[in-house]
Amino acid sequence: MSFEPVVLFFVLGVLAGLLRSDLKIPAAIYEALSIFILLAIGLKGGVELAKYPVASLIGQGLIIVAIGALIPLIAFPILHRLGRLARADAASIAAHYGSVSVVTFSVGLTLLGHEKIDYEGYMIVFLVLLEMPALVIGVLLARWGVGGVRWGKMLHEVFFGKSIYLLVGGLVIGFVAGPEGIKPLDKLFFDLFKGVLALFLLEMGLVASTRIAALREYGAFLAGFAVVMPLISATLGTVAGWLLGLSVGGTFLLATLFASASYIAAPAAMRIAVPEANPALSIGASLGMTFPFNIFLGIPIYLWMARTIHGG
Amino acid sequence: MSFEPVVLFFVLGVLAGLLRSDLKIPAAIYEALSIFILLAIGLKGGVELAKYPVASLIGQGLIIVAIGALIPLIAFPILHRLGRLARADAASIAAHYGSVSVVTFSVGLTLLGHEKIDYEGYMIVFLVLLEMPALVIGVLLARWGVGGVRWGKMLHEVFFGKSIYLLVGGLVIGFVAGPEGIKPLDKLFFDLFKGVLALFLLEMGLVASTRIAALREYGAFLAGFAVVMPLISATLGTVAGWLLGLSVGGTFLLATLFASASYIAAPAAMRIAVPEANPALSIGASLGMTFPFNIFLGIPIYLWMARTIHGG
Amino acid sequence: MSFEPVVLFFVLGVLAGLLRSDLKIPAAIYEALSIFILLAIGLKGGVELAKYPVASLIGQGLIIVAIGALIPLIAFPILHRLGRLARADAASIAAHYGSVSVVTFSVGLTLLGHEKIDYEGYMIVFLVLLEMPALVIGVLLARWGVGGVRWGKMLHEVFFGKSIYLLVGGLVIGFVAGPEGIKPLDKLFFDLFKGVLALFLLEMGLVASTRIAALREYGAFLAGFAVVMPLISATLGTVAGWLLGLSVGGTFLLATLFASASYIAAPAAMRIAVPEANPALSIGASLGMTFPFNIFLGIPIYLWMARTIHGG
Amino acid sequence: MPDQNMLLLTIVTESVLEDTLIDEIMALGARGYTITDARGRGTHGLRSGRWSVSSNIKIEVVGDAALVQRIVERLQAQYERDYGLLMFTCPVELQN
Amino acid sequence: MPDQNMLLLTIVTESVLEDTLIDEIMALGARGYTITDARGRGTHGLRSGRWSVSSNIKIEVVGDAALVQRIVERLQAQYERDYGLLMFTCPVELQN
Amino acid sequence: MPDQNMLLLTIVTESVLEDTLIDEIMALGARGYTITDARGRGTHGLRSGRWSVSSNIKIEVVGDAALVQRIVERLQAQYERDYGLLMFTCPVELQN
Ligand SMILES: Nc1ncnc2c1ncn2[C@@H]1O[C@H](COP(=O)(O)O)[C@@H](O)[C@H]1O
Ligand SMILES: Nc1ncnc2c1ncn2[C@@H]1O[C@H](COP(=O)(O)O)[C@@H](O)[C@H]1O
Ligand SMILES: Nc1ncnc2c1ncn2[C@@H]1O[C@H](COP(=O)(O)O)[C@@H](O)[C@H]1O
Ligand code: NA
Ligand code: NA
Ligand code: NA
Repeated sequence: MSFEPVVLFFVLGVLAGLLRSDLKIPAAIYEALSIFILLAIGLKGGVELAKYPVASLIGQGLIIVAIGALIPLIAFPILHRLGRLARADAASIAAHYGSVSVVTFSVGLTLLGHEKIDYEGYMIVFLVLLEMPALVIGVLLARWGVGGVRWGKMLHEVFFGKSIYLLVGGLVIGFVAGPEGIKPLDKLFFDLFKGVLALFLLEMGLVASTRIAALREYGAFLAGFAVVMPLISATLGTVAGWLLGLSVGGTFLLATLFASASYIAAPAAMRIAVPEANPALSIGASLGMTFPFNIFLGIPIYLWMARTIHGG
Repeated sequence: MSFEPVVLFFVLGVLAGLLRSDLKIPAAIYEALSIFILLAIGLKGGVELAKYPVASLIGQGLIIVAIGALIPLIAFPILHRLGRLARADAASIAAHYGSVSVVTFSVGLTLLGHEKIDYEGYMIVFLVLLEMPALVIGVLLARWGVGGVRWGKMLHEVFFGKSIYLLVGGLVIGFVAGPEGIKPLDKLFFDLFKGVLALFLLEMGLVASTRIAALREYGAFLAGFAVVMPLISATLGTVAGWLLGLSVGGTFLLATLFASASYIAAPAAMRIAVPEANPALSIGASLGMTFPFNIFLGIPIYLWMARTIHGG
Repeated sequence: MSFEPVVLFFVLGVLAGLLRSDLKIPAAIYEALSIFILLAIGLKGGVELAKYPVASLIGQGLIIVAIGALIPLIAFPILHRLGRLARADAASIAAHYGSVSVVTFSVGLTLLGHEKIDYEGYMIVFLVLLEMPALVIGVLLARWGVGGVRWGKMLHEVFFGKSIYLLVGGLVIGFVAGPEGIKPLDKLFFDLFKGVLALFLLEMGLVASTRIAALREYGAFLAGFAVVMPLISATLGTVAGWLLGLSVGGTFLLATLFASASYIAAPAAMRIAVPEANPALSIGASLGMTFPFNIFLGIPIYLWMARTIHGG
Repeated sequence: MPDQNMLLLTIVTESVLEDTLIDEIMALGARGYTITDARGRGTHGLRSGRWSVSSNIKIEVVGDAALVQRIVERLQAQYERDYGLLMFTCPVELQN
Repeated sequence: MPDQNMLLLTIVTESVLEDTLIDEIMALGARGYTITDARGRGTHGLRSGRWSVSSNIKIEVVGDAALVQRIVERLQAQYERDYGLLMFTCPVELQN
Repeated sequence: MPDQNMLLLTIVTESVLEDTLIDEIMALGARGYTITDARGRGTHGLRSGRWSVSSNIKIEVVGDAALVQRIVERLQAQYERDYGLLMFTCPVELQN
């Protein structure tokens, strides 16, 4: 099975937390690392996008967003009906799983690099597209029949939240500047990307270690959901990618995107838009369980799925 | 007209501020980025200086400093007489415009790189030399006839303020170490320079967005000054560079230096030395207006001016 | 005598402190730089370790740790009997000098690079091994006959303190990933190492400048100790390295390790384990005196010693 | 020494509310506020301050009793149910 | 406005004690605490806040007199001798 | 519990004054001080804390009434006119 050394930094972080090491990454550094990762991914996407006729991607993009929108709609009844979670909590968790994780996606990218597998460069554009709709759907689910969506505030939070703002901003700059114009920035944003990702995973591990306990509190159902849901979403992504004619690498990335759960954009947006939802539940599940599951087991499984469906 | 993608990061920052995105660059990161830029520029200057016979630069340096000293002396009466600003405010603003902006200069440098235009490497030394005198002149203008200059405190602030201290320190280290000795540091200080500049411009945009409103408050006169003054100074620089026999690149850099207004060294020094001046005025003008004017319109204009005077 | 430009950044920091410049490196950046350096050194050591049959190093490692353990046992009576320092203070200082300084070691490494001298890559493993035992011995010395070692807390502090945790963690990741697996991280952790070291030395200088005064307060004895002790330890290291058949570079690095005094791991561990010791004494001596002595004079001397004993 | 009896209202809450609460407080008539970053623990569990989702801020407002009461009532009504929130007051003497 | 008379205990001490003191405070029955990073000067000299060895924290605990007394006594007995430590109290009115 | 009645003087002002004010406060006889980084808004407008030019600090000094009065008077005379400055006091009980 494929293995990427960068995930060891996550383990280092989790162990530091569990062993109560005094290792701490200052909040300012966490912010800086996440700004770097979001901008770098956006720029990379923009540069790739500049290579393709944008119009030709609109159709595929719409289909992928539509399929992606199914994920929160599948997750919500599972959580609300089956899991008996309160409407707000179920909706907020559904939004987290419908949205995507830039770091999980980045680990997927490094695996492709490691295994020397090609992929459609414009997949990063879909990352940006997929981040938002689930958040809006989550708010709608939370307010269904209850009323009182503060649309203005919510949409502002979704579109101008730092996460999506930096991804889109990077995308536009990368697109406008093109591969040549962006070149002098390569040394910072592209060459250092994987090292910064390693440091970010270290911090994610530290944070996740405090979330694992929280998750335990909420019982087996949520933990089970946090493992099963990504597998469902990845299957959806694999089939969708294959039907859309993506390559093995592209199919794998789409499955990884669908399977990943947000823990940067979604928590901030949900805290404002659905404040009565308990953030410990959604972050415990997405960061404490799904994220490690994805980077250690999920990603190799999704690569196997992509290869299998392409008959490899 | 020449266009440098790195300035798009400034736009991204300004928009984030105006659209009230929650994007924030932590203060610690701002400090780190500015320390990096000041040190890197200083080192680069020192390495360049090591290539020239220092003695031969002293004459040119003195002339340039003397001409540069005219800028606050031109700016002050415009602000005080014409603009009817209080003596202290006029003096403080004059000091900001007489001093220079490392970031504006850096954007000028990247444009030369982009356009593959050579320049005299020792220009960076002039950057360092030009940063200080205007601050002293500003204090003198503020205290003229009023008395009570706390010289000790003021000169200390000017020379040991972090901005000039790091520039000079970097210059000396670069000079002592020389191109060979500095080589292992290249990967950090020179290769990453432009990427770090992009991040700094993002932050500058965020800060500038909060200053634009302040500027509006103080009316059309100051806004007009913030556009006209750099053009006057750039003209002075272009003619001076040409008379001194600088190349097109060198002339352009001198014009850019003269045209740029300080917003790192000057605000700190003026706050201590001329505390009765309102910092909202000087920073609003220099960062909210002149800085964006320079990087978007001024710099291309100054390059055109340098080319024109050299008959290109 | 050999000279390494990177130490000039330490001078720049000390002068900034003494001249009361307002230059400050934010605490968050200090933390980030130290995390980077510890991880990078650990990773480098792990990659090197992967090249050697680990079993063959165990014997040598044990001998070196045993000799290294002599250092605090030599230092303690000097401080307690001769210097009439309180038991706790003497024990704490002995622990600092028995442990090692990653930054001093790094300056030694850059000198070898500069002089193009080879060394046994696994020396970094000894750095990790040597960091801990002296801390335990220090606590034992402090509590000898007094009783009341809170072993649990102390050992936890020693092993899971961020410093040793990151070194060991980096070592394991580097070892598991191997040279190939670590490659994409090279651009961050190895290429930028020296530049980051320069920035860290700048900060160390700033901190040290505040310690020099403290040291003066405690008189000539401690200052003398801070210069003589490293020379004793380095002699021990030089002889040990030569007897163990290390190369000139390896012998030099061992001498440098022995001569260096900790100021990251030891202060934190001693503050918890021997709280009645005055940290101003140990940090004043190790950072205010021994560290600059080592990087400016000690390191060239130790290189000369290593060359001499190898008959070069 | 001047003798202006005022109250200091201290609010500890989630960082995510910073912009919103500032708007509320200024709209209710405060002449200023001071904010510091914080971390802590309360009925909503640990807030480690390690990432923005889990950070607190401390907002301090000096004002008269009427202003403080308006702010307290507004925050109780609007944010207490859903957000980590602690508010307490203490009489202070303004010195300038 | 509710009228719950409580004490605010402010503790300024060395950052290295953060985890230890939090455990003590919670074990003694506090329902919460708030921490901010600080620097300063006192009888133990300058604490510049420039690196972790030389940083302070400010811990604030709102509680009744009995809890505050338990915490104060414990910290006096256990940490006052060896560590930089300042503790003071001030009556506050809880507002939620 | 000891019963040492003291005042806590809180000063909120511009970061640029940190070194200067520390010198003043110690020269006036304070035995210590505690500083935290802050941001805020007052009569001098928004201080966002985003860069050093626009940052505040909060200085806290525990001392007797005479010391506090000396500091207040000095700061009023020397800095109030030109700098953002807020000062207020509150009686506290020293606990160690
Ligand atoms: N008893 C207390 N003493 C001091 N700070 C508290 C206390 N209770 C809560 N806090 C602070 O207020 C925040 C929100 O409180 P809560 O709503 O109880 O979770 C916590 O994260 C703490 O920072
Ligand atoms: N008089 C004081 N006013 C305000 N803070 C103080 C005072 N004395 C001490 N401190 C703070 O408490 C810390 C520890 O005090 P000490 O144990 O006296 O060194 C210092 O580093 C200061 O941050
Ligand atoms: N009413 C207030 N309540 C709390 N903090 C204030 C208040 N007024 C001013 N401040 C703080 O004191 C600083 C300086 O105040 P000023 O001189 O009024 O601009 C502001 O930036 C705020 O941080
Ligand atoms: Na998803
Ligand atoms: Na200028
Ligand atoms: Na040693």
